[in-house]
Amino acid sequence: MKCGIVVFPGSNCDHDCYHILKKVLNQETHWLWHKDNADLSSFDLVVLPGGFSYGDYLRAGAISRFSPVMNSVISFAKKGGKVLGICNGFQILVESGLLPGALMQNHTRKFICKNVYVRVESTHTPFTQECSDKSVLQIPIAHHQGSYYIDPHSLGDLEEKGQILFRYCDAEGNITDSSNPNGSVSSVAGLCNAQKNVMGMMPHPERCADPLWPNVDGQSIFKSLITQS
Amino acid sequence: MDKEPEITSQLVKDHGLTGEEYRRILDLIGRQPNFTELGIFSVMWSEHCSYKSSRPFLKNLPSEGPNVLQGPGENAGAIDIGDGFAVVFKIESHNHPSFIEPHQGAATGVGGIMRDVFTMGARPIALLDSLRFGELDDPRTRFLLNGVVDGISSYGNCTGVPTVGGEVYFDSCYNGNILVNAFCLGLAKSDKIFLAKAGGVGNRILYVGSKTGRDGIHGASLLASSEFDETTEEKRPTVQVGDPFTEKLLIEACLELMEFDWVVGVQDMGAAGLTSSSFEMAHRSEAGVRMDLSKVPLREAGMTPYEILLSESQERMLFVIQPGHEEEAVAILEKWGLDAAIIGEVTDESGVRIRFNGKEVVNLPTFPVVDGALDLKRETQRPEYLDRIHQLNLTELPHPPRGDKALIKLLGSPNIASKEWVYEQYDHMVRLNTLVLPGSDAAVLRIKGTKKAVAISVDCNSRFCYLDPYEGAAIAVAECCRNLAATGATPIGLTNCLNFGNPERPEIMWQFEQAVQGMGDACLYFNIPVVSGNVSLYNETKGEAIFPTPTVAVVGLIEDQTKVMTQGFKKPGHRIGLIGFTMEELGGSEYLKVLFDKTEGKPPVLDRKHEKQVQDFCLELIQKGLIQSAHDCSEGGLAIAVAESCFASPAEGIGATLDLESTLRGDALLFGESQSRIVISFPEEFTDKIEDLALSYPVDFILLGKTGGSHFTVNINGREYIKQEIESLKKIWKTTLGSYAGQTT
Amino acid sequence: MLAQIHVTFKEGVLDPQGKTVHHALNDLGYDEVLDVHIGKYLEIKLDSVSEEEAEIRVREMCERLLANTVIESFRFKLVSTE
Amino acid sequence: MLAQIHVTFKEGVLDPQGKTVHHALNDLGYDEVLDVHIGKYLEIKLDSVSEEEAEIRVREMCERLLANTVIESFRFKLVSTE
Ligand SMILES: Nc1ncnc2c1ncn2[C@@H]1O[C@H](COP(=O)(O)OP(=O)(O)O)[C@@H](O)[C@H]1O
Ligand SMILES: [Mg+2]
Repeated sequence: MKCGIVVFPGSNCDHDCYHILKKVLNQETHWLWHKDNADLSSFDLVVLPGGFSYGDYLRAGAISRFSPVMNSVISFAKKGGKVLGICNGFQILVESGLLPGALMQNHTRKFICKNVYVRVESTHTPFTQECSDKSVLQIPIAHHQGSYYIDPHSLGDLEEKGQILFRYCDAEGNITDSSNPNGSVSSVAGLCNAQKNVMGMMPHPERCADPLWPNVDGQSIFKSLITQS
Repeated sequence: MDKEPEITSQLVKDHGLTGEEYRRILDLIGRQPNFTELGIFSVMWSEHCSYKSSRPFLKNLPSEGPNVLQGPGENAGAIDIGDGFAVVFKIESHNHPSFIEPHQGAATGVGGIMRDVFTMGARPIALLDSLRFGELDDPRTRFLLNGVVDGISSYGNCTGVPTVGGEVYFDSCYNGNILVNAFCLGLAKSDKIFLAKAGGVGNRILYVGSKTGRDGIHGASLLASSEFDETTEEKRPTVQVGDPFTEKLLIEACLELMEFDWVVGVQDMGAAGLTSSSFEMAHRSEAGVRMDLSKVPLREAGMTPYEILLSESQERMLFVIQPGHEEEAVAILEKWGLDAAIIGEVTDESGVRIRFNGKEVVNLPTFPVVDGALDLKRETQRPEYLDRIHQLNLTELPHPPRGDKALIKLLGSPNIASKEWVYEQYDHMVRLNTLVLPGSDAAVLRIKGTKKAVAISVDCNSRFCYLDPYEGAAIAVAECCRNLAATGATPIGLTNCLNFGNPERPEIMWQFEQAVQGMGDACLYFNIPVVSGNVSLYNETKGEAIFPTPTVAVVGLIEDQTKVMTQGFKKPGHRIGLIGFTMEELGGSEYLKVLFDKTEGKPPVLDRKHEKQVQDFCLELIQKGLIQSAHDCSEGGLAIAVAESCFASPAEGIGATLDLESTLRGDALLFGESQSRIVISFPEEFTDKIEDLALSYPVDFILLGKTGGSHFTVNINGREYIKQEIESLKKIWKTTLGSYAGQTT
Repeated sequence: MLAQIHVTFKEGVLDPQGKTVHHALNDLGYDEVLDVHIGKYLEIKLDSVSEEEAEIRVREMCERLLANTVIESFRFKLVSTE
Repeated sequence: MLAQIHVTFKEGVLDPQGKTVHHALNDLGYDEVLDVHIGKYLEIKLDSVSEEEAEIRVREMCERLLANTVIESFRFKLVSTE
């Protein structure tokens, strides 16, 4: 699989994604600089990594979505190319309109970094096909603006079309208020577009994919993508 | 431009210079300084920049070792860890700014210490913070706690450097003077450490980073060099606002620049900004420097040379590069969206000459400015309070038959309660190195590309230091190393931040002298070089000084990153044992404070030889794979250590039953803070091996009991002393800090 | 010319910050506080442009960058700085 | 009664957010943008209180909680909601 990782000014999980894709999973991996209007047609996957692009100033993702590289990413996505946005990458995807809704400040008003559980809500996507349905993954979150918002009507739409991929849950897979760390609507932790080739999620699968740690739950997402190409 | 003020004795005084110091300036430069030059002397001769009170004492700290690449004197210390890598680290205070504006004060503290590290060519990979606040019911404490943690969180997280550990204490002695000490560790190639050098004639001086504004003029230097009083409010505009996004770009751009061999030297602009960076670089290289301030990127119109030179605007660096590479350098900086300008060059004169708008505004030799301040021979005198507080009569202390209440109270004391509320606000995982997350004795980070890992712990029990600064400082070193040993690491280097009161008071200088001596002696004994450090004096409000707080951070090395130990019990049915020896020591303990509101007695005895054996023994057990958990006993003693191991188990809480035989008072046995003790757990079948090994050292080792069940039970000499449900204990321990911080009033 | 821009949450979008500040004010004894909303206030200094043009340009800036119209609405005023 | 409060950085204090948005607007082609400052805008709904009292109370709220007077200044206006 040929992967590209976009580097925005202020990206800081770019190296972590690179490490997992290249060093742990042995995939061909390239950097994509935000100022370049690159030709992405030869890529199988483009990753928008986590971090604080443009310092998260104004709103997380608001400025980065105008980077020249985003034009390439948008046309790549329109042609069916697979795009994975993690944390800040997810924020950029919603700001650019590739994914619906918005990400707001956590209802705790604090940055939260900890391990959480998410339940796999759909396995019929290239990002989750290696996961088992309704399985529970333990994945860390680290964000300040991760509270997913969408109006009730559009939420119904997402559910209907199977676009919600992950929901925050407890260790047993129950969706409860106390297992929702940031106040996201309907506990949504990750979703994809209607075409199922663009996915955004707040938890960091790259932080639980290196076998040096006991938890490698994040690998199932990357492996779903690898299996496919 | 306005006419510069005339130099009067009042103006000299307003610049914090004594008459004697001013006369010395006249002597050294042979003429009257102009206004701008007076400003330069004022910041460079301030306590903060010149170390004039502390330097004579610091000479006694051991700083050498076979692996030391850079000791004190540069921006940070550096130690070779093999495989071609070096760790670069330092701790620094930002106490005064954080008291005035906690969010920005703490944030810029983090920014400053990171710059000290990447200035040396090292990529910052870990931050830790040592925080001290006043008592909980002081009205400002909650506000300061929230602000400081928020500031560290916003700055550290945004720059993508994980904050992996630290400490938080509360005591009324910090009501008027909180402490915010920030530590940063970076990783560099051991043969590519950059120093603050100007190098040869003709080299260009390159200004990098944010534009210069009027913020923080006389900020760090003056703020940190005088006591707080009613006029502190007026000093407010000196607080700077940090821009972590620019800092992140600065890290990437600087590290990219430093790949080139035409980069000669680098110096960050910290306290005293452009002044200290230019004078110090010139002085270290015995070179001259010429600069033109008209070339400095400015944020505000109408700034004077005085303001430009003394500004403490954040996120700025000075590079020295070989001529001919100006365009290359500027192109790299522009790629990262940073301001850059060539503002001067290195000359063969022996001074710094600065022009502004075509006129020379400064012409000073470097020695008087950088090294001219006379070391002050401050008087020292043993404080009288010591005799009074040393008298702790344990027989007068009530001695309850059960320990449940004390245990619950201690777990709910914010000094002991979980610091999760704090470290959950920090990204402690970014960069994929954090093998041991916050919440254990020391943070552990793997070194990518090697089999190694480094462990870091920051510590100081200032109550002990108040009772006996010599012993207290030695204990800080010992405890830090013990924290490392509990994770499987061997200490390789130390950095310290010496937080004390007003040095003009002989009692404070005595505390200082004793603490430095205690720290130095301990470092000598444990063979740990002190490679960097920082002094923060005048932590005093209206004559009330803080407890002496010589914070130490020790860095350790783990050869095999798969052999890392954590403090949580792993399984029910494991044996629990105690390495070390418990004495009847309640002096200065959290127990005494929380239950009887006393800070009295003598600190526990530190037997260095025994300490070393305990640590070596623990390390060997980890190496040999004989144990499953290790946790050192610190605040709250044995009971708290075991309880914490219960809480930290992967199963969200495993119980424990201890069966103790002892002639000590129950409270001293369980809550006393005897040094050199580590609680371990292990599979039953290793018991004999461990006992045999203990005998061979020899080191004290006893079996305490077993893990398992849903309760924490302690029997002393066959009688039940404590029995409590783990779940409810854990809840108190986990929620105390957050619910305090979350209240509004 | 100065554009004074207010960006606030749309009706129906939860404003967590406003809610927290509301609670905090009540806790501090300001019982008269019935509701709090928190938004952004931006001041943009513009080079000599006509008011008509500024009107168009600032609206565009808001729509494209300054507000996220999924959750926020904006209003602005142009003030002459002469 | 409605209190409309503006909280902005004091003169001379660095406004990193404003600076970054300024650059972004220029990059998007809004060359006429000379400067950007970003602050907070708060609307506080108050229970029936006299204007004089509200004036005192709101000032106090700003000083105690809403503005960080070390680096920020504030101004407010009271608007009748009847
Ligand atoms: N300010 C802080 N920032 C990050 N982590 C912290 C902070 N304070 C405490 N911790 C973490 O909480 C744990 C317990 O701290 P502490 O009780 O001081 O440990 P010890 O007594 O072993 O030195 C440690 O892992 C420490 O790193
Ligand atoms: Mg410990």
